[in-house]
Amino acid sequence: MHFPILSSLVALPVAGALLLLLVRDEPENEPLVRNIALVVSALVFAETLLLWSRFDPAIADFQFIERHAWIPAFGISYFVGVDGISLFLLVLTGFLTPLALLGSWESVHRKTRTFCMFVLLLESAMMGVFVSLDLFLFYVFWDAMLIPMYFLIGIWGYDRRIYASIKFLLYTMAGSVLMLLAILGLAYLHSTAQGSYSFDLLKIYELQVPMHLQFWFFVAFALAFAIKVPLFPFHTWLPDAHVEAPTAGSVILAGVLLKMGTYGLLRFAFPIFPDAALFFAPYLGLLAVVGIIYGALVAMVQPDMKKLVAYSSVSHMGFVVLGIAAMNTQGVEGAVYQMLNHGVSTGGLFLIVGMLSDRRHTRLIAEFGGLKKVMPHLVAVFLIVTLSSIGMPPLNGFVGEFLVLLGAFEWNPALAAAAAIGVILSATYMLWMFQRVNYGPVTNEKNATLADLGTREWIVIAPIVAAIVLMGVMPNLFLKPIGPSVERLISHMQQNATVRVQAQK
Amino acid sequence: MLFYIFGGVAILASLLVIAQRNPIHSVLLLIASFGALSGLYVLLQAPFVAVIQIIVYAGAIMVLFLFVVMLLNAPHEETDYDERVHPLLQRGPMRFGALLAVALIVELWWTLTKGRELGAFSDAEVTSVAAIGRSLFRDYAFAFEVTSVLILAAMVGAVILARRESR
Amino acid sequence: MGGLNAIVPMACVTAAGIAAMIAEAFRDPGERMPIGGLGIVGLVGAAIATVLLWGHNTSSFGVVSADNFGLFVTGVLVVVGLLSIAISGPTIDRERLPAGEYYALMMFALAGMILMATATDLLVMFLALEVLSISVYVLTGIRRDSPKATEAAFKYFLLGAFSSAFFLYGIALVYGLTGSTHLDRIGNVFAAESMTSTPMQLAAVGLLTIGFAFKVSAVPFHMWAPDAYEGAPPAITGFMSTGVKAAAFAAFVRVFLAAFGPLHSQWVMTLWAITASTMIVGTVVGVAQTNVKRMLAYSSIAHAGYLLLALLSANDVGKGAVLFYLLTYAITNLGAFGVIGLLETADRPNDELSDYAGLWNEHPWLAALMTVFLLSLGGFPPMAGFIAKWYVFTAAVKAGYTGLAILGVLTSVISVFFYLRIVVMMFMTPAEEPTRVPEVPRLAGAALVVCAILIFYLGVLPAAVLDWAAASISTIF
Amino acid sequence: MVPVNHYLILSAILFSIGTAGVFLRRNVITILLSIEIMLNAVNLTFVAFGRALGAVDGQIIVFFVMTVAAAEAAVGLAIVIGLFRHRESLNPDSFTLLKW
Amino acid sequence: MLLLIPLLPLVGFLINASFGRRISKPASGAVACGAIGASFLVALTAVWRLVSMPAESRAIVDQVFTWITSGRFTAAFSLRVDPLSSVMILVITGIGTLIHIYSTAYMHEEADAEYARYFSYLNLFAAFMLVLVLGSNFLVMFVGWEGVGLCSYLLIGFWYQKKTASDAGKKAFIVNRIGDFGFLLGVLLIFVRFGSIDFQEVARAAATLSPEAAFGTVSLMTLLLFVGATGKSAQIPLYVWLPDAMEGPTPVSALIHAATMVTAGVYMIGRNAVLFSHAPQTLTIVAVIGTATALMAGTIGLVQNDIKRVLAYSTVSQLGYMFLAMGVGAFGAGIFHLYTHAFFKALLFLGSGAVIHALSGEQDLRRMGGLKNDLPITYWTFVVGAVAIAGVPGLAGFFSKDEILFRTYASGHTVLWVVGMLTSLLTAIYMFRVVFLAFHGTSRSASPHDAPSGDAPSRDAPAHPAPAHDAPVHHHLHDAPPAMAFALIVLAIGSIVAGYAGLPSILGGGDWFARYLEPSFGVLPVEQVAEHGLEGTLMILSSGLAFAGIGIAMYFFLTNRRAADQVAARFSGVQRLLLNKYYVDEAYDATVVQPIKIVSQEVLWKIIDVRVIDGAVNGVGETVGGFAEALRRLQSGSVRTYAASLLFGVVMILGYYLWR
Repeated sequence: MHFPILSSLVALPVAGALLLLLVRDEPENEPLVRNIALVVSALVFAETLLLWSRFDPAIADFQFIERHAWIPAFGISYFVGVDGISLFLLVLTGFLTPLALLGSWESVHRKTRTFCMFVLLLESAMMGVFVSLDLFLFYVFWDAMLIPMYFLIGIWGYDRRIYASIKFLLYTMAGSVLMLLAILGLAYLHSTAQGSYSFDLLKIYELQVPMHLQFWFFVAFALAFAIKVPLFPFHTWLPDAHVEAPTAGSVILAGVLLKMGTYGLLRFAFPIFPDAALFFAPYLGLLAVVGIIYGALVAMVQPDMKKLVAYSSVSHMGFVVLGIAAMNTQGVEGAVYQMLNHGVSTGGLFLIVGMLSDRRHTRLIAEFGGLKKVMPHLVAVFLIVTLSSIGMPPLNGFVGEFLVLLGAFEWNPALAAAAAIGVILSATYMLWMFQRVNYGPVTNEKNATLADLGTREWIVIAPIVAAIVLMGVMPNLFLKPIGPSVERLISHMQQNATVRVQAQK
Repeated sequence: MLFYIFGGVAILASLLVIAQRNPIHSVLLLIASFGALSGLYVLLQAPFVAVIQIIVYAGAIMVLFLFVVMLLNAPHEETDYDERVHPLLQRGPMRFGALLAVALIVELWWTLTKGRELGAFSDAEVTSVAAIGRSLFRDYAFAFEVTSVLILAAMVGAVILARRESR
Repeated sequence: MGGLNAIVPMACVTAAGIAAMIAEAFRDPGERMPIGGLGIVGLVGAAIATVLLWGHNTSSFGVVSADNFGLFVTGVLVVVGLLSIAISGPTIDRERLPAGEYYALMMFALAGMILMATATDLLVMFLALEVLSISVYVLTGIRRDSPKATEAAFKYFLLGAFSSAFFLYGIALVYGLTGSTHLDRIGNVFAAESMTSTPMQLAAVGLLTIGFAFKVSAVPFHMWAPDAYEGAPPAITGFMSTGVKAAAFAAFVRVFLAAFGPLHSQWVMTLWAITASTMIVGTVVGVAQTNVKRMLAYSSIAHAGYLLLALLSANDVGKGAVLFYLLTYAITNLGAFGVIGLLETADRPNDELSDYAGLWNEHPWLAALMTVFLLSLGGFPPMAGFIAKWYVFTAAVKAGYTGLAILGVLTSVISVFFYLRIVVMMFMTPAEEPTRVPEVPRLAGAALVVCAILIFYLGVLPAAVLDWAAASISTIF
Repeated sequence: MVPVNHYLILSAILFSIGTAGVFLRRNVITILLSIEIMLNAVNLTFVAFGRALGAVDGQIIVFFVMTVAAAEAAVGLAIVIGLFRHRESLNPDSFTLLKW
Repeated sequence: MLLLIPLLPLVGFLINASFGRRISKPASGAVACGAIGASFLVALTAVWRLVSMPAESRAIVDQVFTWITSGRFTAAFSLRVDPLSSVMILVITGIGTLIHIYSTAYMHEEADAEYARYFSYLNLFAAFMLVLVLGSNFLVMFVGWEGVGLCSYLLIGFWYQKKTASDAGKKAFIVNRIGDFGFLLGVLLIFVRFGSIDFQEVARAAATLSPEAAFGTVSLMTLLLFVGATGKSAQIPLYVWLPDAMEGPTPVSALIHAATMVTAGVYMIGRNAVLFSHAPQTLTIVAVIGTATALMAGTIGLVQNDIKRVLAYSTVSQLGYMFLAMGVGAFGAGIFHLYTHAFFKALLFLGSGAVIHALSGEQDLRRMGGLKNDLPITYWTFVVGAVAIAGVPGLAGFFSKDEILFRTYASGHTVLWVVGMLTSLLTAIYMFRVVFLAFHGTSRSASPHDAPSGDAPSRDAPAHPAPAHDAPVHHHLHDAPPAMAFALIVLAIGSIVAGYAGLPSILGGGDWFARYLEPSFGVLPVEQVAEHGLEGTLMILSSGLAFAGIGIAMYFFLTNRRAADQVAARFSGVQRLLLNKYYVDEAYDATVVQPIKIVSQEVLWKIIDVRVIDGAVNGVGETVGGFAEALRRLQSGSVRTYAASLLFGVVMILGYYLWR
């Protein structure tokens, strides 16, 4: 019995949160609290790296599996494992959480202990979502994750935080409850077919779901995930949540939470309901493309930096969904890779916007201008992150986008071509924003005296830049482990779909 | 024949009970309808029930009512009640409520007539008080005990609620 | 007749009630006497008896059967009793209520509940119903100097009596049809002639449905609930919203799934409609409430809807779900009302939504506990409420009530909205004037913490209790 | 000999009259009386059925019902007294502190 | 080994980027020049190895590492030198080095940090440009392709505090992106069609096909690639960014917007000669667009008053020539012109830079004049450049341009040939207009404000503190400092001799250049034109045109300016049209940019997003709330209504039972 690394990934943050309970919540304890939280999250990150190093990229199947009976009466078990698709999402989570904590070092001073606790709990829930291979377990984490996020937005957010937080929670929950019913339906199907309930993903994979049920269940799943992604037109909670959330919230929200939607599509919705998936894939792809262009266009005219980045997320996540809908090697690998890219670069963008709003307490583009003269370093970093976000080779964004487009083109050239327009538009809105914020003369004298990046901020942003470059130059480092699992997924789809997957490997 | 007389009296009295504005009259009329009922019980060969109907009901419970009415020197029901309290309290909706009652009568009537036919009485022998007592303390002993708890609770409750403010 | 074993739990509780009365009689004014302790003793006795009786399936007088189903509910009721006593302390001291009568009535009510849960005879069931109802009417109005309380008691009483008349009429018809009030015989007779269901049968079923539906505050028989819950002292509200529900549902299940089982196809449609409207009205109207107790009243209506859904499913899962749901709901709701009770002060109830503003700063622990309870009511993992709801919906899906299941999950989303309104108040809204929160008595605080722990336990490791519930339903059906 | 149904229908009518009284009258006491009417109607049903079945159970049940009625009456009247104390009125519509 | 060529400038970039603000100007300048110089030497050795190989197998491949692998798709980061790319890397590193050296003096007024930043960008550009030409597959090329776009964005917007500058940079980048959109799709299509993105494999696969008679897949992919080329190489319709790009420092204009980057499109077509030659339709389109661009830009160049803009339009026009060459299948000729053009256009830009430098930022021709005596070196080198571009026999421009025109005629595109001839006449005219206006006549800068309106005001870089307007600016006139002079002279020599590399056989040469390139263009041979007679006549004709153009320019702009003004007055409409560059920018703005902005702002965001979609979401909530309020009212508080509702329930249930 090897060391239960996945469980520890889930448990460690909770332990950290409980540890924080022991610290009295007083201002003088703030540094202590922060450091504890930071150390814990850093440990988690280290553990994810360890996981990566121990992960065998040649194996397509799940690794580090742990399985314990939980509610045996209903075939529910604590069943976790990781494969190439989820591996890097874990690493990403571990990577972003400490940065998010550090990023809100200056901005959060009320109830710091509770803040750190919620961040840690959130991390644990996210880890749980990515490792669980039991539908019930997955749903538990999926829903549990809402609560800390809700509090993060609602307590430490900006003016309209209450509206935004409730909207976030209700909207996502409304989507996911239907998924819960679909899950129950699957378990019931299993009980009728095999004689016993089971929420075990691997068993559910083998289940032959009748056509008409497949369609309904797929819709339920897809709705939950589409809201999370968010896929056009279910995206309107995102701008509100992003704008109102504190920096840490935005970073984690954009960096990890959105990935849960696409991850869910990839792990659950598509392989469990292959036929329905293939039937709906074109529509998903269409929505994705609409989202890509629409999000970009709307982002272009946003006066608020965070809102702009939020809509850009709608656009970027569109690429991910498109790649998944293509359901061929390049598309899916690109999608998975694009998840990571978006996590890193958008997380970076939110961190930078956070730094700016820490200094100026506003995020309105019009308030800024000419920052390059005042804080060259920050602007340089800003530029790199921007370029990564607009998919400039050889930075990370390009690799993902290209693979997605490649896969999509093999699948449906028209959609791919339309999606490629997003490449133009992303450059337009990002550079326009970049220019308005950083170029030109310093018009607002409030900006004339801003400090450049401090040490802490360097520590926050340097890893992001490093990751951007690394992922751009050596994508194979990541694609190699991803590959086999993706191949397995696609072959699974091909075998179980009565309709043939049109895209070959 | 007697049945229709008693029945008519009972119905009439009950109708008058709920037609009265003065509670005292209502109480007295109710006692009258109870009398009619006990008559019916006699017709049904249930003398024991008939008796306690008079003693317990008319004698005890109704007196309690009378007592309370006197205690509160029961005001006539105020006719100038506020119609603006709530739309649902104005006459129209209340008439609708009355319609409901009528509907209930119709439904029950339908139910009981369309029910399987138990027209004729089984001519079992007259049930004696002794039989009742036996059955009551053998088969229904536990229920009987439960009523004791019931009375106890009611007593305590009545005392708490009705006693004068100790403060 | 099987001896008296089956009634031991009820007897313990009754004895405790009587003891409380006597103690009160001997209490000279001003002396503080741990009368609640007597109740606890009695309940512990009942608990022990329950454990000992577990699995023996004994019955007494042929009308009380201590089968596992009844015993499980008895267990739930014991928990309800203990928690209620624990959270009653503050109210009694603050309102200077007559502790003896208070506890005595609570014990009598519990006795009635236990009896109702274990009775197998309609007449006894009716008597038990009256015992618990009358005690609860009085408890509702026990704050005589409060007009609201008296009004609440009045409404509750009036409608209660009204509905019990219907209930009784139903019993009469059943008696007329079957010549008996005993469930087994009723069941046999109906089973014999289930093919030809006469209108009278249906009317009987309908009238009994009404009686139960009123007690579990199902739409359209729910209107008393918000008023009664708002007027009663919080501890009592918690007590009746959980205890009465538990007892009533136990009887409901017994009568409808055992005796009226043969008529299932007849009553299913009405229950379907009642369930749907209950879930909808409970949640939707709850959204508009500004008084926390009232809000929770509507939430309890909604929960009655979920319980009805489980009952309606009428499969093994559903029956287990009823029991498990009753347990979790009891713990959670009592916890919530416990917090509400702690927030009351002598001069004002502090039960308006706005009174909760900034509670987090005044009293972080209370706020945290309240959040746990509310989220559990809302059905968030990893708390008991989620498992309970999941169990119910599993049953519904299995029974094929997909429409109701969808309705259920959507309404539970809506309900989350008003639970969160309280959370928003506590955590995200600064208090305009600091609400000075009275000190938390040790017992009550401990009880709340225990509730929270239980909630998490049932939410994370429900397997044991689930199996227990599943096992206990197998004994009667 | 009058058939049972007649008794049953009579009781049904009485029962309905009671129900009507509950929400038609605007005097609390009268409302309580209406409930008594309902209970009595049920009693009549019980006795009639008992007679029809030739068993004593019906009468015994009536006995219990009377007990219940007494208990209810006691508590109900106590509550009424309490009400009257608070507001010098017996009009149910004047007790609407709790609503909505 | 090949990796060193782009790597060295990259290292230079990293050094200057990270330590730039701490080291002195000479240091950072030295680092930058050293980096590019070293890479030039490496390139020389590489090319030496190449030419020492047998002609048919001339290629050095350097497989660095596998970049992306995904299923059957794999993209190696591998570099490849063959005759074609060897020419390019020599041009890039060689001319690049010169311009670096030139810049050390030109940018001297900048602050240390800015100075370092400038050179870091310049190095980065060189690195990306080298990757572009060395890349052995489309993806690596695309890396360079995008990278140079980025650098040009950064360098155009180098003086970021000037709105016009940063605007121009943004415009350049976005317009390029539009091109890249086509390029990317082309690459995707190629992969889907041929299953590979390696130039060699694609060429091999394409070679097996027969040229498409109708417009087919190959035509489509080549056309998409060409869209990319139009963006990068400023052809119709995407040429608009290049003139604005003149906001950047002049050496940048010389390096990026004259010598190297803008020719990437031409290079790309040459790189895929096989593919294109299988798509005759596309080739025709290329040729037509090239010619049209050449003519249009030439006409605009005639009237521009900003010296750099004239050069910019001339660049566009010359690029048009190159595409014409590509379009008629004369790939060798096109690349040849690319190579010669690099010399004289860089020379011209640097010369104009020297002038601007001397006039401390003045760029308006109408404020120059009579600089001949003050700036001899600049003057003479500039004249050399002008003569070369005008196509006077014996200089670089003559050979390459002549080759192109001849091939055009030979390939039967007579119309295109006529237009080409006309354009070469225009070229001579506008170039010498510049020469005469700037260097001859009398200084007109003393009275700056009588300048005829209609043209953009003079652009003075903030780096030059003294505004150009305060007259007289001629007091501190000084000729190009040594570093600049060196670059000018070397380039001038280059402009004279470079052409002889491709001396046509008719003049006793042997088309060495074209023959050397042949293997890179794969299958189709440079067809030998039999009768030298035709070629000769055309030569004489075109050189005649060149002299004619110079003459016209001399008449109008040297001997009697009145005539010029009269003509301008006569055709004032035409002149305004040309001055405003056919209003293309305005048209784009009105038809594309503004609509998108307005629609996004007013419709998509304010209406669809906020009202419709979000409105629906909130509407659900409000609906529930409304129902809540309504139902709540039923709870009247009166026990009688409660009883009624209870009874209602009873009646309903019983009624249901009886009814069914």
